Amino acid sequence: MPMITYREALNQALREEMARDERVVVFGEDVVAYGGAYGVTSGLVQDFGDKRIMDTPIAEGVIGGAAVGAAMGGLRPVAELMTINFALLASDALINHAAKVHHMFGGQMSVPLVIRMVGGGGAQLASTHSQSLEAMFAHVPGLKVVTPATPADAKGLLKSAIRDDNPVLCIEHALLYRVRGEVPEGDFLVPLGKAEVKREGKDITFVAYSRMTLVALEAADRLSQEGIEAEVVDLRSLRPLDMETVLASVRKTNRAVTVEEAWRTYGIGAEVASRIQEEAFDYLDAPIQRVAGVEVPMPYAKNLEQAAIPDARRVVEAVKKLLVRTNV
Amino acid sequence: MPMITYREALNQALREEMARDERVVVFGEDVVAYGGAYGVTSGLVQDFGDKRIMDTPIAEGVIGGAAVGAAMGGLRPVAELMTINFALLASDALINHAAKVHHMFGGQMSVPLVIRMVGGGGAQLASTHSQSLEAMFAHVPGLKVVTPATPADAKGLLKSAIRDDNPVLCIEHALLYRVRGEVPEGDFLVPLGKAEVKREGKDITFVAYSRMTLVALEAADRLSQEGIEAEVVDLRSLRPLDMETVLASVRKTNRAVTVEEAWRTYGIGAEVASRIQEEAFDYLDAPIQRVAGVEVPMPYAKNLEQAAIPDARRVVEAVKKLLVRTNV
Amino acid sequence: MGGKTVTKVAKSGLDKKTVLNFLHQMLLIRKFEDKAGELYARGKIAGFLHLYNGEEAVAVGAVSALQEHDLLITHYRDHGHAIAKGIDVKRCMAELLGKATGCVKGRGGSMHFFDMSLGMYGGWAIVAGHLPLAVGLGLASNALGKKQVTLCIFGDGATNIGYFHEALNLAKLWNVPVVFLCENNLYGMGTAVHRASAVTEMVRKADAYNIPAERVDGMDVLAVREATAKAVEHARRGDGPYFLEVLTYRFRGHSMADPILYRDKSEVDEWKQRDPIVSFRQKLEAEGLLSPQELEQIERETDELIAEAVRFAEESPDPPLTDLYEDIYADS
Amino acid sequence: MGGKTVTKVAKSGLDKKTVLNFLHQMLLIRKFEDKAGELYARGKIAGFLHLYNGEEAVAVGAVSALQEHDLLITHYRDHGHAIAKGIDVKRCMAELLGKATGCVKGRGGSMHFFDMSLGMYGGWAIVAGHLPLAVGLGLASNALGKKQVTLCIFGDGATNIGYFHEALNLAKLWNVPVVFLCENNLYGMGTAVHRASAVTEMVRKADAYNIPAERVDGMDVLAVREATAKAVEHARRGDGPYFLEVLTYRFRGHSMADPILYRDKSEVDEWKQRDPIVSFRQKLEAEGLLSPQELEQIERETDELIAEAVRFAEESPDPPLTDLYEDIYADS
Ligand SMILES: Cc1ncc(C[n+]2csc(CCOP(=O)(O)OP(=O)(O)O)c2C)c(N)n1
Ligand SMILES: Cc1ncc(C[n+]2csc(CCOP(=O)(O)OP(=O)(O)O)c2C)c(N)n1
Ligand SMILES: [Mg+2]
Ligand SMILES: [Mg+2]
Repeated sequence: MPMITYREALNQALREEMARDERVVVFGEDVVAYGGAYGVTSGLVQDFGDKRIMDTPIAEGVIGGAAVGAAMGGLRPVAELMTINFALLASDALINHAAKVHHMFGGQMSVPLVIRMVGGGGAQLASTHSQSLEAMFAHVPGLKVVTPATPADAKGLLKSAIRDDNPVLCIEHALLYRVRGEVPEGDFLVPLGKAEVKREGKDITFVAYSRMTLVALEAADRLSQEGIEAEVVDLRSLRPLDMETVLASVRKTNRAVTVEEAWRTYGIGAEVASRIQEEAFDYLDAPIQRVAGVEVPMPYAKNLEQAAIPDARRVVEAVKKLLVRTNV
Repeated sequence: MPMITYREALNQALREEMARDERVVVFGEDVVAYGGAYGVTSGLVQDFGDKRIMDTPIAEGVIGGAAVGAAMGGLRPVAELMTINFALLASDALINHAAKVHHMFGGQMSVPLVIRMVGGGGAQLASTHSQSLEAMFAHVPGLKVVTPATPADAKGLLKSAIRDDNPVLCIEHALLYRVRGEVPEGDFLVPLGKAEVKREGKDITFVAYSRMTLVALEAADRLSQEGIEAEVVDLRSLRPLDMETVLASVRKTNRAVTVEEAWRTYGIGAEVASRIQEEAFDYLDAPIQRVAGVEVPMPYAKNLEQAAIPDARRVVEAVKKLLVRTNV
Repeated sequence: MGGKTVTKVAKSGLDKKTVLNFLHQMLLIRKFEDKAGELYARGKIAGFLHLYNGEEAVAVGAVSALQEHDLLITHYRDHGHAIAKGIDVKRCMAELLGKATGCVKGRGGSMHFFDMSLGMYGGWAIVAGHLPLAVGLGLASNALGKKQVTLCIFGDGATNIGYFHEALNLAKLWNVPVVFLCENNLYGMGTAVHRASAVTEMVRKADAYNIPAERVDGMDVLAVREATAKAVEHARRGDGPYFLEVLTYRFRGHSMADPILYRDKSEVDEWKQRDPIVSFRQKLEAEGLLSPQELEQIERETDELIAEAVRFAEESPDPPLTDLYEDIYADS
Repeated sequence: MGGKTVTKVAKSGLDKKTVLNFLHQMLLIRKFEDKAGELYARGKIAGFLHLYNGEEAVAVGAVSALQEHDLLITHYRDHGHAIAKGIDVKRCMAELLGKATGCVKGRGGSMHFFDMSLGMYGGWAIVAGHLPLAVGLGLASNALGKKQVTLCIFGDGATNIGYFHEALNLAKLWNVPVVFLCENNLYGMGTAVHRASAVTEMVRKADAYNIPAERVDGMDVLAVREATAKAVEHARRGDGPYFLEVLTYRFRGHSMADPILYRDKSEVDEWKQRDPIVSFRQKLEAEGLLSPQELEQIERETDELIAEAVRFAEESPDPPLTDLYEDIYADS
């Protein structure tokens, strides 16, 4: 299988879906000549022309709303909002419009659209450009939210998102664009709403998504050297949320740690932990721990930023704390 | 103590704080002659004049941003956004601006501002006008969020919010405006970030906020007739979140049910349940249950809407399910 | 906008059937609104109810200029638009009563009338939130070569929110076939235009986007029809968006909850003198196009349609509770 | 905007000290930017770095028209504005290096320079997000009787987002003392103005809010100063907001990450012919206001300031990790 970057995988997904279905169009700020702020749409204009990929002004509200309208009109738009931080400016379009159409109008119409954006921190972009706001959108019925962690998932999830008849937010991670991985060629799809066990283990379950999946894997490797085998579940989709895979793992390991870059309070891990204790209470040997971002507007300085974002060391510490309690 | 409505209590709070501090100004859509969509600001212009209370165009983005700027300029603005559904249009102003100023600028400046809005459903306003989006804002460090359930708390929390040096969102509930209760006259303050035990009990803890506090109280009354005594904790503030009061209760009752009008997934109850199991794991006799809104864009039809919003019956059912399990 | 409506029917080039149908539709809308207000007062309708009385000439005149496959997208004050676009008053009334037979199965209520098959693309309740959607619809029309014009209706209040600005700018850049029609009824809720808008002539706002614009007397159905036809033609030709400011007035409150403390009764009375239905009827009579018998027939037909609508709505079932779990997502 | 700068120093009414200080400031900014770019390339500065080369006359000319207690609020391309408003280059450079001695303690970086005591109310990184804040600052000035003018600077790209529209409209309605200054440098990131904006003369946009407006040559520090002074006076008098479109050009990429594929080198070279620093220096020389010795002194002083700033920044400590838990909330 070819080794390509996460960025290339996304580009490939767009390219393949645009070739497959004429109704797929791409628009956003500087997506044409610039290729998008992170280069994901680079080269598309050469192959598909400027009727299929279009620049917009800096105006996230109308980008979001136009995606809804375009979908209502029969297209399958893929809009880029640059970053999730700016997606707040499109939150009304997504939450009050995209998420409502299908149900509110009696099931008559659906809005097949994808909104792509980068989330997360780690590039020293400071507090308004480093947020992980996915929980806000994943809270909303009517939306789907995916958060690929690997190049293969990036391709497979984005392709599935484009083919899905619902509004799907594809939240990419700034620090993953250069990560390489094996990516199947051609029509490779990853279903929306299916978590994946990225590493098997018997002693403890890590539940992570996006870049934190890699951090959890790194922590698992370290623990393995001490004889502790962690299972790593990558949620991949935050909505729909695949608790079956998570629960199956926890029923086996009897312990869980959630790992997320977002702020802890009212974050993703809270839902996962609640569901685990609701549905696997008797399997739990210890409380579920959450490793999450420090609750601070992300500072610019490197030392501060690195201390604010979870790393493998913090995951290992959480495990140790938990194992002391239950003497594995 | 005088019995007044929740609406009057809020009006009183505004009036008292405007009289106490000249820097307090009020603005929003139709707050002057109309008195606000829900009548909360009614009569203020007569007493304070049109330099202290001002109408704005329908433009939530600039309302939110102007509040931040006014606070930076030395005022203590209280802006009304009409409803939390429209607050999405101000979410960038609140999350990317208000919440960041103090930390990001090195602690040099604070932004004492209050954003008032109504949340919740139950008035048949359909899906874009009935949401409970508080979790989105409560997720954000730098913001404070209060959700009064009673007239007294409405007055006391709003007054404290106005005196607080941070951005505070005051989320009121449409169905509470006419509810009456005893409200202390004069300088009555309820501290931000303090939950309150609204009813004592030994068998189970209900954790609720806003109108669901009343629903939990009703459920507690019903259960009491069957000899089950529920303790009702009203969070009052969602951020800061007072887990001490919740945990003290759960350590006593060993069981908890969270009650919220918001959608379940990634909602308020998830955080509360996670924290309980993290910090009182060994006290729990049964998994924490969550009673929450059905995950649907709120329908207009009365029968559907009523079935979508938690009521006392559903709370009682959750308790029964839980008690069966643990044989109280 | 002068005091009296001046457009002559004879000069409009429209045939008698068409103009009598205008009267029929305007009356039907008026009666629908009056009945809805009555049912609201009797507790049969809940939520927000924003009536269209006084503005009927706008919906009827503008929608008449569309072709059947053209699209209409509008704000929450949508009854008149939906009826003009062809949604049966039965299904409209059933929607208001929250019934399973409503045009959106009782899920949307007053603010969300919708019928995909008729090109009535909603009733949207976030002020100006649908303007960006109109741009997207226009994009789709261009991309798919449909030559489908979108008529996008909103109020004066909607012109002050960011969406308006972003949508008009992008509409012009993308050259989409969208007619933006601003119903300037002088108030947004209780706020008079001059208190919400630094520029009180809506038409001037279009200049900031190089979009051609026109101001029209919204109490004159023929004037609205004519201006919209011109705008629609412009859009269909591929010349891009067009902006219409239609001067009108709502005779009733913003919603049923509105105590109307912000405007004088005399102002309301003055505008009622220019009632678009009365004046059009008089004009038809003056030009010999409407006999007493014809008028009576239109009155009777519209009365019957409304009575039937109420009956239908009242007899219809509530939506099933399973609706809470269906259609949250479309199956792919 | 003609080809050559025409404003004569002699006619400006400014004394020699003032105009020499303009040159000093512009040079200081240019050297700061060049050094920052160099340190970025060497990995000492991270994140986004948006340099101001070519636009120096705007910051220096405009800020010079403010009184000390007036406020400045600006976008993320803020180094020039911050330096002009008086933040010491040492604290600016330390901020870029993420040090505890930075103007915001290393928490904000390049896009968030701020000093409350100097009236430099930030660097804001959400495009146009600070325009509403300026309206709020203006409201506070009016309400507290401060006669404090807020100068609000933003780019051409910022004029297409809803915030722009909402802020200008409200600014006019509330009659706030705000000068909106649009740095039209012909691009927003890689998008040329005509591809993002249906109207390419920014100045025309102000018409839609009845705000007086003027277009200024942004390569001419005196022209900027003069126009801003007039605008500030207008605002301070109580006549409300004013809009300035300042035509300028950024010599470097949007940020350090920009490969600049969207414009021709010849275009850049043409604009570099009009370098605001070179042209102002030549003008001073031509009018006999700048001797070779004086120029050399200014060059030396600014070189030293930058060298000192780098030294200071490099020697400063990192912020303490406790910063992650402090100042999240203000104590009430
Ligand atoms: C974004 C948003 N803000 C506020 C409201 C509440 N609201 C509903 S209608 C309305 C007034 C709209 O006025 P206008 O656009 O002139 O339409 P009209 O009611 O006059 O037909 C307001 C403020 C809303 N629905 N959406
Ligand atoms: C709301 C928002 N959308 C997108 C961005 C990303 N972005 C940062 S700067 C910029 C271009 C701004 O151009 P302009 O306003 O002309 O300022 P200039 O860079 O030319 O000085 C963009 C798109 C952002 N910061 N905020
Ligand atoms: Mg109106
Ligand atoms: Mg620019």
